[in-house]
Formats: sequence, C-alpha cells, structure tokens
Amino acid sequence: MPEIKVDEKLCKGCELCTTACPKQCIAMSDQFSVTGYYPAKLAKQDCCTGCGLCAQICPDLAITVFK
Amino acid sequence: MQQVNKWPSGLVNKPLRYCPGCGHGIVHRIVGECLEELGIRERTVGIAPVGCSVFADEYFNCDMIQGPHGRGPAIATGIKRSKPECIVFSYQGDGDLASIGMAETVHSAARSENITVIFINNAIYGMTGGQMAPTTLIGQQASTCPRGRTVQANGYPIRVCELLAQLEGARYLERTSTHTAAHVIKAKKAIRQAFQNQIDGKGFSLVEVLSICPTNWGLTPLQSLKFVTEKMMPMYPLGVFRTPDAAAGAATEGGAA
Amino acid sequence: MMYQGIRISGFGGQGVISAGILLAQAGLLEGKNVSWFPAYGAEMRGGTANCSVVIASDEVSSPVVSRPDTVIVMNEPSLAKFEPLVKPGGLLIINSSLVKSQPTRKDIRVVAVACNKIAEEVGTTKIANMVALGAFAGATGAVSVDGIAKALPKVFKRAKPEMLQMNVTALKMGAAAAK
Amino acid sequence: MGEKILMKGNEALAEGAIRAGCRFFSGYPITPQNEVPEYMSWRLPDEGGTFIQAESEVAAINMIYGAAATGIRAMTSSSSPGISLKQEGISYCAGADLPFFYANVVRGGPGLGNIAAAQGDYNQSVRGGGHGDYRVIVMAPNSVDEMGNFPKLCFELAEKYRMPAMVLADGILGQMMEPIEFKFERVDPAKLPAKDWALGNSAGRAKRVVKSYDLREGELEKINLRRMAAYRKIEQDEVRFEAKNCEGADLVVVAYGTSSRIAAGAIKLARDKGLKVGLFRPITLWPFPKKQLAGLAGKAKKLLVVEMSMGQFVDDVRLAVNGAIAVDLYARPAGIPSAEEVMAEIEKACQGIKAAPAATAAAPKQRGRPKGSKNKKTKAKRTVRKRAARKQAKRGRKGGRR
Repeated sequence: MPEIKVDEKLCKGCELCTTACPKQCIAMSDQFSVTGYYPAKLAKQDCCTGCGLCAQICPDLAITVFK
Repeated sequence: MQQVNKWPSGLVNKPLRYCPGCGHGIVHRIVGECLEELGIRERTVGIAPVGCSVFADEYFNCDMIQGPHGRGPAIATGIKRSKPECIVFSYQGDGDLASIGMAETVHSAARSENITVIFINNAIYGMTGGQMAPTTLIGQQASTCPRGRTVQANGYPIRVCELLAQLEGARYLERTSTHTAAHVIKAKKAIRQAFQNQIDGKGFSLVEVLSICPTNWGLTPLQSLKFVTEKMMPMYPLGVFRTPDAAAGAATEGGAA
Repeated sequence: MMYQGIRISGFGGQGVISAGILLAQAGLLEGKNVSWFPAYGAEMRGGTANCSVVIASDEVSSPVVSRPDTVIVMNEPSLAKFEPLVKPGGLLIINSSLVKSQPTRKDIRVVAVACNKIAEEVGTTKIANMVALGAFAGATGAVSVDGIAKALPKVFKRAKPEMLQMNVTALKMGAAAAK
Repeated sequence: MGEKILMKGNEALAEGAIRAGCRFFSGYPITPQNEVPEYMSWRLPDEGGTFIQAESEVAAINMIYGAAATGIRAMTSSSSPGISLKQEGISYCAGADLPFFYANVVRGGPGLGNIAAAQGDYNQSVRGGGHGDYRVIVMAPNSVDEMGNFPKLCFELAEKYRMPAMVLADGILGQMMEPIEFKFERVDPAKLPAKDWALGNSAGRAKRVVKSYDLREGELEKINLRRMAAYRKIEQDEVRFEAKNCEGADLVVVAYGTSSRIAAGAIKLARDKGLKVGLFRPITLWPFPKKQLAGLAGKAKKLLVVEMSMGQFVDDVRLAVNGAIAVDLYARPAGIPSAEEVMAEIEKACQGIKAAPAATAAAPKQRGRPKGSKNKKTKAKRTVRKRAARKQAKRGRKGGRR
C-alpha cells in the first residue's frame, strides 16, 4: 500500500499537509517531538494513495511519499 | 514500493530554520528542484536578500552571495554581465524588493537584465518582527500600523507585477501562490519558466509568489491559508502579466474587479 | 547586600520571556534594583528562548547574567546549555514535566518541579511558567509570591481577573512544591 | 516625573523623545531598534505628531532633512547598516546647519554583521560619519534611564549649536528593561522659541534658503571655519563624563555604554579582592573628555580600555593621555564580555603595575633628578617620556587581542 513517512526532526507541526491530503489521511500526533512540535502522521490505515500533494505543500521537506 | 519524491540536489540537505508553516520552505524546494531538473545547478549563482530569507545562502546548493538590503538585482547585474554563461537569480521578500530595493527592481527590469527574480510576497516584514510592508493590505495590522494600514497615513499597497508590466524590458512576469498543493505545482511551473527564459536569453523574468507568514500575521498556518484566498488574492490576482512572446496578459484568478 | 542573577530558558511560547519581565517587575515593586534582558532575534525563531534577570539591593552592573545564581530550565535542550553556568552553590530549578535528563553538577542545589503537570491541575499548561516562578520564590525568597502576584496586573494589563487568579494559584503551588 | 516604570531601552528612547517635544519621526525597520518606530507609530499620532515608515533609510533621513528645515523637533533611529545609509543625509543636515536627533542602536558589523550588541560604529559616530568636514554630538547612555533622558539633552544641544546630535547605544541597551524615571517636565513644542532660519510661511519676511553648498570662491571655507569655532566651544562647554573611585586608584578602567556596565561589575569583583580600581566613563563621546582623562596621568598608574570593538575607542583615550600613562586594551569586536572576563583582565593589568612600577607610572615622579639647568631637566623628561611611550606602544600591541 502507498504510504508517507514524516521525518519528526524536520516537521514543525504546521498542519498544512492535512489540508492538502484529498482523503484526509493525515493527522497530528498528540505527543511532541524532540524539537517541541506535534508532528504530522499517517493516521488511517489503507488510506494513502501516494498522490504526493502533502509533500508539495510541506514547507520543511519532512514528508517522503512511497507508492 | 517506490519512493515518489526526494530531497532535491539544488537544496542543501539540512533542516530549514523558518517558522512553522512559513512559505519560504516551499519556494526553496521549488527552486532547488528547478536547479536540478534544468541541469544548471553547477553554473548558478544565487543572491540572498536581507529579511527572513537572508538564510537562503545556507540552503541553496549553488554558489551564493548575500548583499545589502534591496540591492539584489544590482548585484545580479554585476554577476551576469561578468559571467554571462552563469544562471543568476535573486531571491527577495516584499520589503527587500518593493520598498528599499524598488529602484533596483525597476531599473534591472528596464534594462531587461537577463536574470531571474523570485519575489516572495507575504505582505509583512518577517525578520524584524511584523512591520508594515509595501504590500501590506489596507486594514491589515502590522507593528508599525497597529491600528491597521490606512490610505491616509500609509498610502496604498504596491502591485509589483502590474507596475513592472509597464516596462518593455520586463519580459516575463507572473504572480503565483502556495496556499494549496495545486497552486504550488503552478508556482513551480512559473519559476521553471523564469529560469528557462534566462537560459534562452530572453531577458528579465520575475515570479511573484503569495506566501504565508503565520508568525507575524498572528494567525495559525491554517487560518493563514484562508487569509491568502480571502484577503490577498483580491488585491493581488494571480496570473501571467507579461511573456516574452506577447505583451501584457490578463489576470486569470482571484481579481477583485 | 542582596544580589540574584537569574537565567530562565525554554521553548519559545513557554512564557520564559514574560516570566522574566514579571520577576523584574516584582523586584521593582519591592523596592529593589532590577534589570531584564532577552535573547532576541533570529535565535528566537522556532527555537529556544531565554532571558537574564537581576534583582539586587545594590546598583545593577551587567544586565547579561553570565554566572547565574539561579537557572530555571523549562525544556530539555536548556538543561545542557545552562547547567554549566550556575554559580557553585547556586540553584537549578528544573521543569521535570519536560526535562527527562538528570543534572550532573554536585556543587549546586537542584529543585525539580513538575511545572506542566501542576499547571494542568490548576487549569492550563500555559501557566507552567508561573509554577516555575512560584518555585523560585519558594526556594530563594529573593522575591515573595505576594510580590509576584502584585506585579501580575502590571505586566499582563489585559488579562481577565479569573486568569490572574489562576496565575496566583499556580505561583502558590509552585512555591509549595519547591519547599 | 516621579514614578519609576519598567521599560525597554528602545521604548524609553522613543517616549523620552516625545516628552522632549519630538513631533516627527521617519524610519525603516532594522533589528535591534524596531521598538523605536513601533512605539512611535502609535504614540506620535496621539500627540498630534507624524510617524512615517519610509521606503528606505535613505528616504527616511531625507524626510528628516525636510522636517528639520521647518524647525520641528524631528528624529530618526536605526542600527548600524541603516545608519550607514543615512550618512549622506546626515552630512547634508550638518552642512545646512539643521538640528535633529537620531539614535544608532549598534549591532555587529561590518556589512550585515549580526544583530547582537556591539560598539563597532564608534569611529563612524565620533568622526562625523559621512563625507566632508563636520561633527555630530554623540551621547553614550549606559542605562535605560539615560536612554529615556538623553533625547531631551540631544534636542537642546542640537538646537543650541544647530547641528545633528545622536545617541550611540547598542543592542543590549535597546532590548533590556530597567526602571526609568523621566527627570524633566514635558516639553510643549508650541512653546519652543521660533527659529529664525526655519522654512515655511515667508509672508512678511525675506525668503530663506536651506542648503549645504556654497560655490563662491572662499565662501565654503568661511562657513566651515565658523562651524569649527562652534565645535571648539562645544569641546570646552559640553563634555560629560562619570568618574567612580578614580581617586587613589592604581588602575582606571575606561569604558562607555554597555561596556561600562560590564566593567562596573568587574570592578566590584576586583575591589572585593582589595584591588584599587576605578571607572572612567565618557558620556559624551564627541566632545571627548580629553582633559579629564589626561588628568588621570600622575594619579592612576595605568588605564585599561574595555570596548566591544577592535580598538577604536582606545585611540581617543591614547590621544587624550598622549603617552603620559600606559593604556591597555581589552577588545571584543562584536562580542559581549562577561564581568568575570574583564575582572581577569583587571588582575592581569594590576600585576603589570606591581612588576614594573617604573615603566608604568608617570615618569618624572619616579625618575626625579637632581635639580640642574632648566633645559637639562626638560630634555631628561622628554627622553623618559619617549621611552615610556615606546614601551606603551609595544604593550598596546600585545594587549589588543583578537
């Protein structure tokens, strides 16, 4: 199944990716990372289509898409 | 399973120091990808401005020079005329390009210098802490117009693409945005075109990018996206204002009129 | 002669800057000489913030506290940065809610207070900084909890009375936790 | 007047200027002085004044040139790179004998440098700064209290001598908060005396011209000579300084602005250890307290200059004492020393005094010779002085680190 990986060291928890995902697969973690932000994560199983739009809008290049 | 996207070689592989949600990261990635895809990275010289993106010299993986506030296009002129085989781009914010650097912007366009200018318009001064910019909207609050910008005290915001479209030397002018993934893809097309124009020797190209500044707008990143569509785009309609082949084009999206 | 040089450090948004101003204002109201100096500019963006506060009976010389009597550490990265600066015999207040590492110095006094947890009990983690200030007042007596409480409306001019009350509760609970 | 309030240095400067009657401000954003225009942007309109965020520093200073020409109390502020851009306009104001007030909240340099506190703009400030032969009055506060109270002095001196006057601060003084008490009555601009050179309504009087040029043969020099005489008078009458524990001190630390605050902390530590150390702080950097510094020779055995620059301020100190006393330098160009660090330098300098008393003390006292002919004595004195100066020059090179 397609999926995304969020690099928690890069993600600043801005949530822009959640607006870009056409299927609302992405949510924010409720645990903050070492950098003090709440990073994005793939929240639903079998949801991602690998379209890559989240990576298009991510300002921190924190998202890697696999298809 | 295949990896769809990767870190572009035009960008140094290190975390960006901009605020959460800041649009600079998106445009940095786009430029980095263009340098890679057009195969020009090793002959490109970039100019970092004064403002938040003063850090651009750390991020773009090509030769970089950081100059005085607003003088990017003049520095670019010096580099391009000395090394015409190089690809030269100036990366500037609204204060840098449209306030203190307006003379350099206008005159490099008038001379039709064969350079590429990336212009980030977020309607505020970022690095210095949210002062009024030349592109700050009427009614918008900033730390030097705390009760909101008024025509009486502060005058009107400047539409850079429309202004430069009066100049014959400005060969390619387009205003884009980064508030949705689809707009980001369009912005990349425009920036790629602006570099291609330089490769083809077509003269002065400028791409304006509407960009969010949640920190100094006092909004969350998600609220900031709405601010772009509801407040900025009516004032700053997206579209192509000049191309090398045709004269002035018309705005295609978002215009108030 | 009384002198307290304080450094407060944490993430931007944890209220370390305003906590410092509040301390200085409280010192001023108690008739002391005070100064406050923030780390400002680019290093603030998305990273850690810190400030220096001096409360003294004598004239304040340098406003930049290089060898603090007290360091208040609100997050993990601040511990590594500021623990080495504490004067021998000085005080290190640690927000144990967020700082998981242990300090290594043996020549200083360490007070660990779960600032976020206590603040949450009071009503919101946003006032973890007040718990830390309460702990400082309780542990040093350099300013009193009442003194800080009096300074609150001067610094947070637009705060609602119930918010100010919550701040006072947080101060008191911080002071109790440090004793 | 009266109540002590906690304020940021930049805000105190802005409020102090408004209370001193400033009703025109133009500026451009630059860290670490942004609080000045930000404060002015909401306070000045409330006072019936004008705030303009100019499109550049070049425009901002020329707005001042225009405003000052009407006789209004006008002010601008900036930080190092911005002040460089303003130098052209400042030179024009000086050349047109226009009074105005400006502040430089200095940051690290050269170029864009950084935004931390520094003192690298010393030479630029005390030598005029722009092109041509002119001076500006330079006041160097070292507290928020002085940041708030000096603008009034600057406006008064500027108008008295019809020239620019400035506050030379730095990032620490701009950003720090301290209690401040405004020690003067609010100035009502309407009650200030009319200026007989100000432009505006010419009805009933001859026309007036404000300009900085005179192309007629010999005329420019006449104007400059008149200005030179005024400068000499300012050097006589307007020097301000602070001397603390200098009487009976072996070593006197010489520092201004933030450096003097840090030095004061170091001196406290040194005096606790029994070292006889004093502090001399110029408050006006131009006019420079030359005589007062020269007066330390024969009393203190050595001077230690502490500055947050490579060794600019020390040149003026050395010129003032003219070889009569050894001058060591502790330089931190775009660095902020700690009190402990300066204390170590004080200890080092004091050891030097003990180890070589003959070389460092005022020469004639140590090397008293039997009274002979007047000529002989003068000659001996001169030789010793030369030797001391040579030694001092050597030490100066070694002392000036980094």
